[in-house]
Amino acid sequence: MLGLYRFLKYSAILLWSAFVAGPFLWALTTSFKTSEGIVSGATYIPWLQYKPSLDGWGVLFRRGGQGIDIVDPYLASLTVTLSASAISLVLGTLAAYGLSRFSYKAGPIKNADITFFFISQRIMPPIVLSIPFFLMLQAFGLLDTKLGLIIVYVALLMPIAVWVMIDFFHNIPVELDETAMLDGCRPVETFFRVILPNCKPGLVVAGLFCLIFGWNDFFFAFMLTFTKTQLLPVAVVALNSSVTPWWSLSASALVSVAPLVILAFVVEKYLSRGNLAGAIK
Amino acid sequence: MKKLLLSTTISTLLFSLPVAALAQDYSKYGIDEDVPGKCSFAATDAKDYSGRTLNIITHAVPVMGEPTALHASQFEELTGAKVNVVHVPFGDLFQRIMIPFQAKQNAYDVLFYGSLWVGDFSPYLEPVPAEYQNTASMKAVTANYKDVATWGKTMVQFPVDGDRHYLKYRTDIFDNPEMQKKFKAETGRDLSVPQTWEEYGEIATVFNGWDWDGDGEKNYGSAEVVKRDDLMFSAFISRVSAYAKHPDVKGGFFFDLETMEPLINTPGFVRGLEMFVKAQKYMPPGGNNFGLGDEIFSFGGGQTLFSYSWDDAYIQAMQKDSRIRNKVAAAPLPGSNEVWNRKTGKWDKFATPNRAPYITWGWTSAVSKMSENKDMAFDYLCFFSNEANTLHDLQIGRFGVNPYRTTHFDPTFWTDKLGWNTKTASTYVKTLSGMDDSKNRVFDLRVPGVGQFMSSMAAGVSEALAGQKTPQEALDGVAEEWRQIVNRIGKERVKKAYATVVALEDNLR
Amino acid sequence: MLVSRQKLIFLLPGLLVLVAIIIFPLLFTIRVSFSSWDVMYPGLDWIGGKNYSRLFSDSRFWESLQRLAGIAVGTVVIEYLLGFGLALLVWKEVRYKRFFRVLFLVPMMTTPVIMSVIWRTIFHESLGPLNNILGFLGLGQVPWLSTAGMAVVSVMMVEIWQWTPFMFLLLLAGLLSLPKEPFQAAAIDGAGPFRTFFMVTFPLMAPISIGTLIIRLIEASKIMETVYVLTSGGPGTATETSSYYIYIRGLRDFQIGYAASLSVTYLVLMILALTILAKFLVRAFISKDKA
Amino acid sequence: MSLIIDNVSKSVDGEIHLQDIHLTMQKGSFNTLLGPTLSGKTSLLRLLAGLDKPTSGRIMMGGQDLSSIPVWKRNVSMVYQQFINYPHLDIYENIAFPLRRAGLAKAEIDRKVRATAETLRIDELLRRSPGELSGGQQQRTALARSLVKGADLLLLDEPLINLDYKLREEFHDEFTNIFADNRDTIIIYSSTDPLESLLLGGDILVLDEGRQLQHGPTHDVYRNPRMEAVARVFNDPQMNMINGRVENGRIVLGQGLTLPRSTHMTDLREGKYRFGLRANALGLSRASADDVELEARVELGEINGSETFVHIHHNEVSWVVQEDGVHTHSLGQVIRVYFNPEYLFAFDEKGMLAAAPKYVPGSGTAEE
Repeated sequence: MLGLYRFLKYSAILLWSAFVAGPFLWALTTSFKTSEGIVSGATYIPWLQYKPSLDGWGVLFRRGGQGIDIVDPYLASLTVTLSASAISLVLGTLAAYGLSRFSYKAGPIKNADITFFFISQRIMPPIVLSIPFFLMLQAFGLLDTKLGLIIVYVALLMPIAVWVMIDFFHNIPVELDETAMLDGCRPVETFFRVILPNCKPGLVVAGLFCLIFGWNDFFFAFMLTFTKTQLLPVAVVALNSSVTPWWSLSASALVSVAPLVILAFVVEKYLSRGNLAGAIK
Repeated sequence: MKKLLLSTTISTLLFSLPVAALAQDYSKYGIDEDVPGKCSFAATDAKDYSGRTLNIITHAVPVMGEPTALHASQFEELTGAKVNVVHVPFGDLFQRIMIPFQAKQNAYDVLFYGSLWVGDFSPYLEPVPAEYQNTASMKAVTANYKDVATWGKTMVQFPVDGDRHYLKYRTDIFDNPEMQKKFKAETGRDLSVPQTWEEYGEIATVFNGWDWDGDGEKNYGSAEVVKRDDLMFSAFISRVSAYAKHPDVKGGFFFDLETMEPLINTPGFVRGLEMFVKAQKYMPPGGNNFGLGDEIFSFGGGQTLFSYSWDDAYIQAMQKDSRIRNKVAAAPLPGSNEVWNRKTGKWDKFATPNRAPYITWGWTSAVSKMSENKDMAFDYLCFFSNEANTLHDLQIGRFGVNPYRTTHFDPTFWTDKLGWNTKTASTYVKTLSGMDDSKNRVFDLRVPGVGQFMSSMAAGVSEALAGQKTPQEALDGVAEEWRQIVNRIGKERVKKAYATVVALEDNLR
Repeated sequence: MLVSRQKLIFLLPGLLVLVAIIIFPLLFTIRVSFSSWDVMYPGLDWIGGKNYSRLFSDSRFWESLQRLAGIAVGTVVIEYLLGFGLALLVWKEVRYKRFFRVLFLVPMMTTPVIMSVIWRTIFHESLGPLNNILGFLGLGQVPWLSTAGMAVVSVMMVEIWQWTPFMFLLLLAGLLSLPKEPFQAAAIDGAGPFRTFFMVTFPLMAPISIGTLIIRLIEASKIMETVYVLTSGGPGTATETSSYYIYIRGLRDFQIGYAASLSVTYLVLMILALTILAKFLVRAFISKDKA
Repeated sequence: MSLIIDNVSKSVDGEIHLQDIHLTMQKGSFNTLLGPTLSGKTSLLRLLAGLDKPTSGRIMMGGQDLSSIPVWKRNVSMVYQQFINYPHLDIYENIAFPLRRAGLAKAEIDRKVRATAETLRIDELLRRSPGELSGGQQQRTALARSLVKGADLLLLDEPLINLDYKLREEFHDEFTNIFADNRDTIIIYSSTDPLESLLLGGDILVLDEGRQLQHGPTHDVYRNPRMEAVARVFNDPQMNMINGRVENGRIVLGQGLTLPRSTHMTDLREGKYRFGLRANALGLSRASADDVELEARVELGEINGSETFVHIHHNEVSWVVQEDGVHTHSLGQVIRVYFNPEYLFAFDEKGMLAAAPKYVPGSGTAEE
């Protein structure tokens, strides 16, 4: 009975692992193919089933006709995503702390409404905002700049930071804040001296979410830039031609997902720690 | 006096020596030899644009995107300019160009796009200066593609490509006595290149769903572009033009130019759509969601007997390492023995099948009116399309650059340079040049809002293909939407623009 | 607390920045929805409610909403069940637990628009690996993207692949934070694994379940890239969801005014629907909690 | 410096948490705040700390109205039921935290931290982090932090409730030492446990449903509960209450248990009363000749620490008997119970104390 249970359990885990990893493995093998390796039907093992080639990978690091050179877009993506995530994290964490600890009131608007306002920003599909954002950035001369994208991404990512951090702060007993204040800290000092140093797990998760949604945004990066600033997804989608070069597309997909996947393994201990405020309770 | 003489000597040394030295060196750019002309490598090399930047929007890599970037980096090296290129998937190319236009944002100097959008873009395009129109290479562009580049009487687009739909088929099957025998046995007819869409269907059905090339994989009848995106409408027009474009009926194919009533739900179109729906039976698995790329890989990879669309699948089939190299040939699109005559309201019978070549939209280029680098922009386009570059680009299938100058219709170019066999090369050249001679041509609906018309049509056709509606219902719906679009945009505006298209179709020029 | 001025230091920077960034696009969209801005006439004329009256008889829009509701709720429910199941699998002692936990998260880290292109090659009916493997197993060929029903399934499958990790992560975090006492009590009562799950685990997970479901529903309702890359809304209109339809009207057809009216209507409906859904979820989970 | 709570009320969303609290506490006093859960103890402490604002009334300290002074400027410390420490700081830094905020010199801080840590017997743990300590040690740290700064007002909100019985007893012993030399601080210690307040001594404020029932020296209040409600709160197990009357010079309890009038009841007028008898005044064996004997059936026996509470039923009235040591009784068993009428309380029909015994039996803590 127990053996059967274990068998089923590990089967399920392996099955899902295969589902998760499948596309990456397929992309990996496809990235070494040429068009002949594609048109002859699905093949998996290099040398045995098809003649491997490095063409797909070469395309990514060459400029001019033969390649799309993803080095610049890579750096641009890093700059924009990291800056926007950092700003969102700072502003979002402060706002979340305020919303979780104090009550605000402006006419009929209360904490719950303000929280909803933050979260509701996520309801809007990018398509709704793309043209207004275009005109707004144009008015400030920020089209096709990293700064323009950072501004837009802050609006996109701050709700995520607020959402994660509110949840996190709700799990920190308010008595900790009160003790700090009784010990002589003003609210701002309380936050920086006592609360913030204990927020690492929450900040890691919120930061990771910001990075994920920032790094992976395609639509705004696409709509609000022309030629000078290109982010990674836009550079990769440049390969989505009417005749898709499966090989270089696969290579670029692998290259573009790599940083976050590595990051996930690095911050693993925070991700599965459970109650993010576990250290305090 | 002495000083002047000295500087002249120096400048002579500076300019003449390098040019002479580099003249032999341009082969490093992959071309066979520089072809002298206004925008030859040598002439471009002599220009100095250092310190200036050129911004280009083009299609995704590789189709058109790759040559754009290739010649951009060459242009950088030769002139010292900085060239930025952005690649955009086809579906978003229109809006990415249109939004900055409408917002009066000077985003791009040079644009590569589908020629059918000229109706929308024309107010924002810089006419091609006369000096570029008078070059030898421009004069060699065939009449069709000069027409395509022209809006009203002005040339606003810079021809860089020739595009048309035509039929591709497998000679190894058609010339195979066993296959001919088998076909005769099944249908009682001789196996020959289809002259009508009915024949096309009959042949495709016989050669569908079994392994006729002996590679262990099943083969199928026809690979077509059916996925509901921005390319499928072209396949649909190719399939209906023979039924709906009557050689003797003038005054509009998509609309009645007099009244601007849509003709899209008339029997000719409905018949074509019915045939399209039936065609799904002889497509490969997933064939009714094939995009252009899938069609190219399918026919080009040897999976199907037939295909029709742009040149790409043909070129794919002719790749050096292709299994079906030199086993393909080209032919004009099939025709029809019956053509709807909207004047009489009857089907007219034709002993010789009626053919109506569809001069499909293709890649074109232009310079934005807002550009502050128009001189450099036109120089780039002129350099892009200089004969040395074009001859180079024609040889690389994935570039999507196809013959558009009279000089390209020489079979020996294809046999000698690319090693094509005679039949493959001669049918190709003959089919292409033949379309230029036709007097019963169909052009794209080059009017403002063409995107709306085509997207509405594609949605309707797609509903019929998916079985959500009958062909008649689907096209009735499209017609109704077209009426609304015409009203929204303004009947007179659409009519005025459509008149220029009808003038081409009715050979009034 | 005597913090009335100090407390503003926390909220205001974020709130003001967000309002500053978002207020113009929002008001602008509302204004554009009363204009006829399209490919011919860029600009803000006033045509009253014409766009809105057109919208009411636009069956393609209403159908896209229904379709969206089906696809979004369907994927989110499946993601929830799978995510919960996976979280339970690696919650307790499992070999290489930490490796699997991160592996299960990986799809979430990837760029949807890029992975959808990879998925399109996987779904390719004659050149892709999926049908190849099915054929090898003798299970026949599936028309992944070319029939209406399967196209919906394919789109959902990619969404599930991408976003189940999100559910998994939040639910696993929830499981790991559960107090131990109720489980000990259940063990003392001799409750089996199923009873323990339904009487203890599930009720304790109710709050986090509600939060996770709502956040995912918000994100899932924006489903766009998958459709954009995989099917372009087809075959027919089988996978045309609301945001994709707005995209077609706005950016493909370039009817900016009309698309804005669609957007405004969509936003109002979404906020209403999510509010009601949130209430419903709270009630559903709490009543189960009591039972 | 005295603390004056002047007619303070607190309500939240229309719900009354505290009503008309009015009292004065002196510097150097030790006060327990006794009341059942939700009686308003925590609410009162939070008002005194400045964490909440009263709805009406004033709180004065040394003649100064506190309402305009923010928490962080008051010299108040508080220990919670939960073990609240700064998780990112080690024990030393936890204790030093308020001192550093106050800007004390390094050497001074070090001296005070070590001294306080020694008092609380956590001087060996100074470099550990709170997460590594047991519950008791964590609460010691919290106590140390609140003691070290020498606050004017030290508030302890049921600090031992989350510790087990054994640890609680240990703390009780130590508290006597820790608070013994308190001269400058007003200490307020809230508790639900009557026994604990008796152990800690000092003054007591009995709260019930947000009302202040009685304020005074703990043992006075224990001996003379002003009203039935105080008696109910200040006894664990609850005081046994029996309806009765004084009739013909005799006391009649319940259905007809008639007793002679004991000395402290001689002044009672005839009429209806509620009589109270502490559980520890009931015994299972005769203690003196004056004891009244009655037969009762055992309903429940509960063992509470070193005592046994026997719930018995006699004449449709339930009683609780407190017995030293651990005993077992089978349910339904009929036993004999004894009590001395001298220990009876009498409350009039309004619930006010009419007569209290002269002596307090049992518990041993209440010295005469």
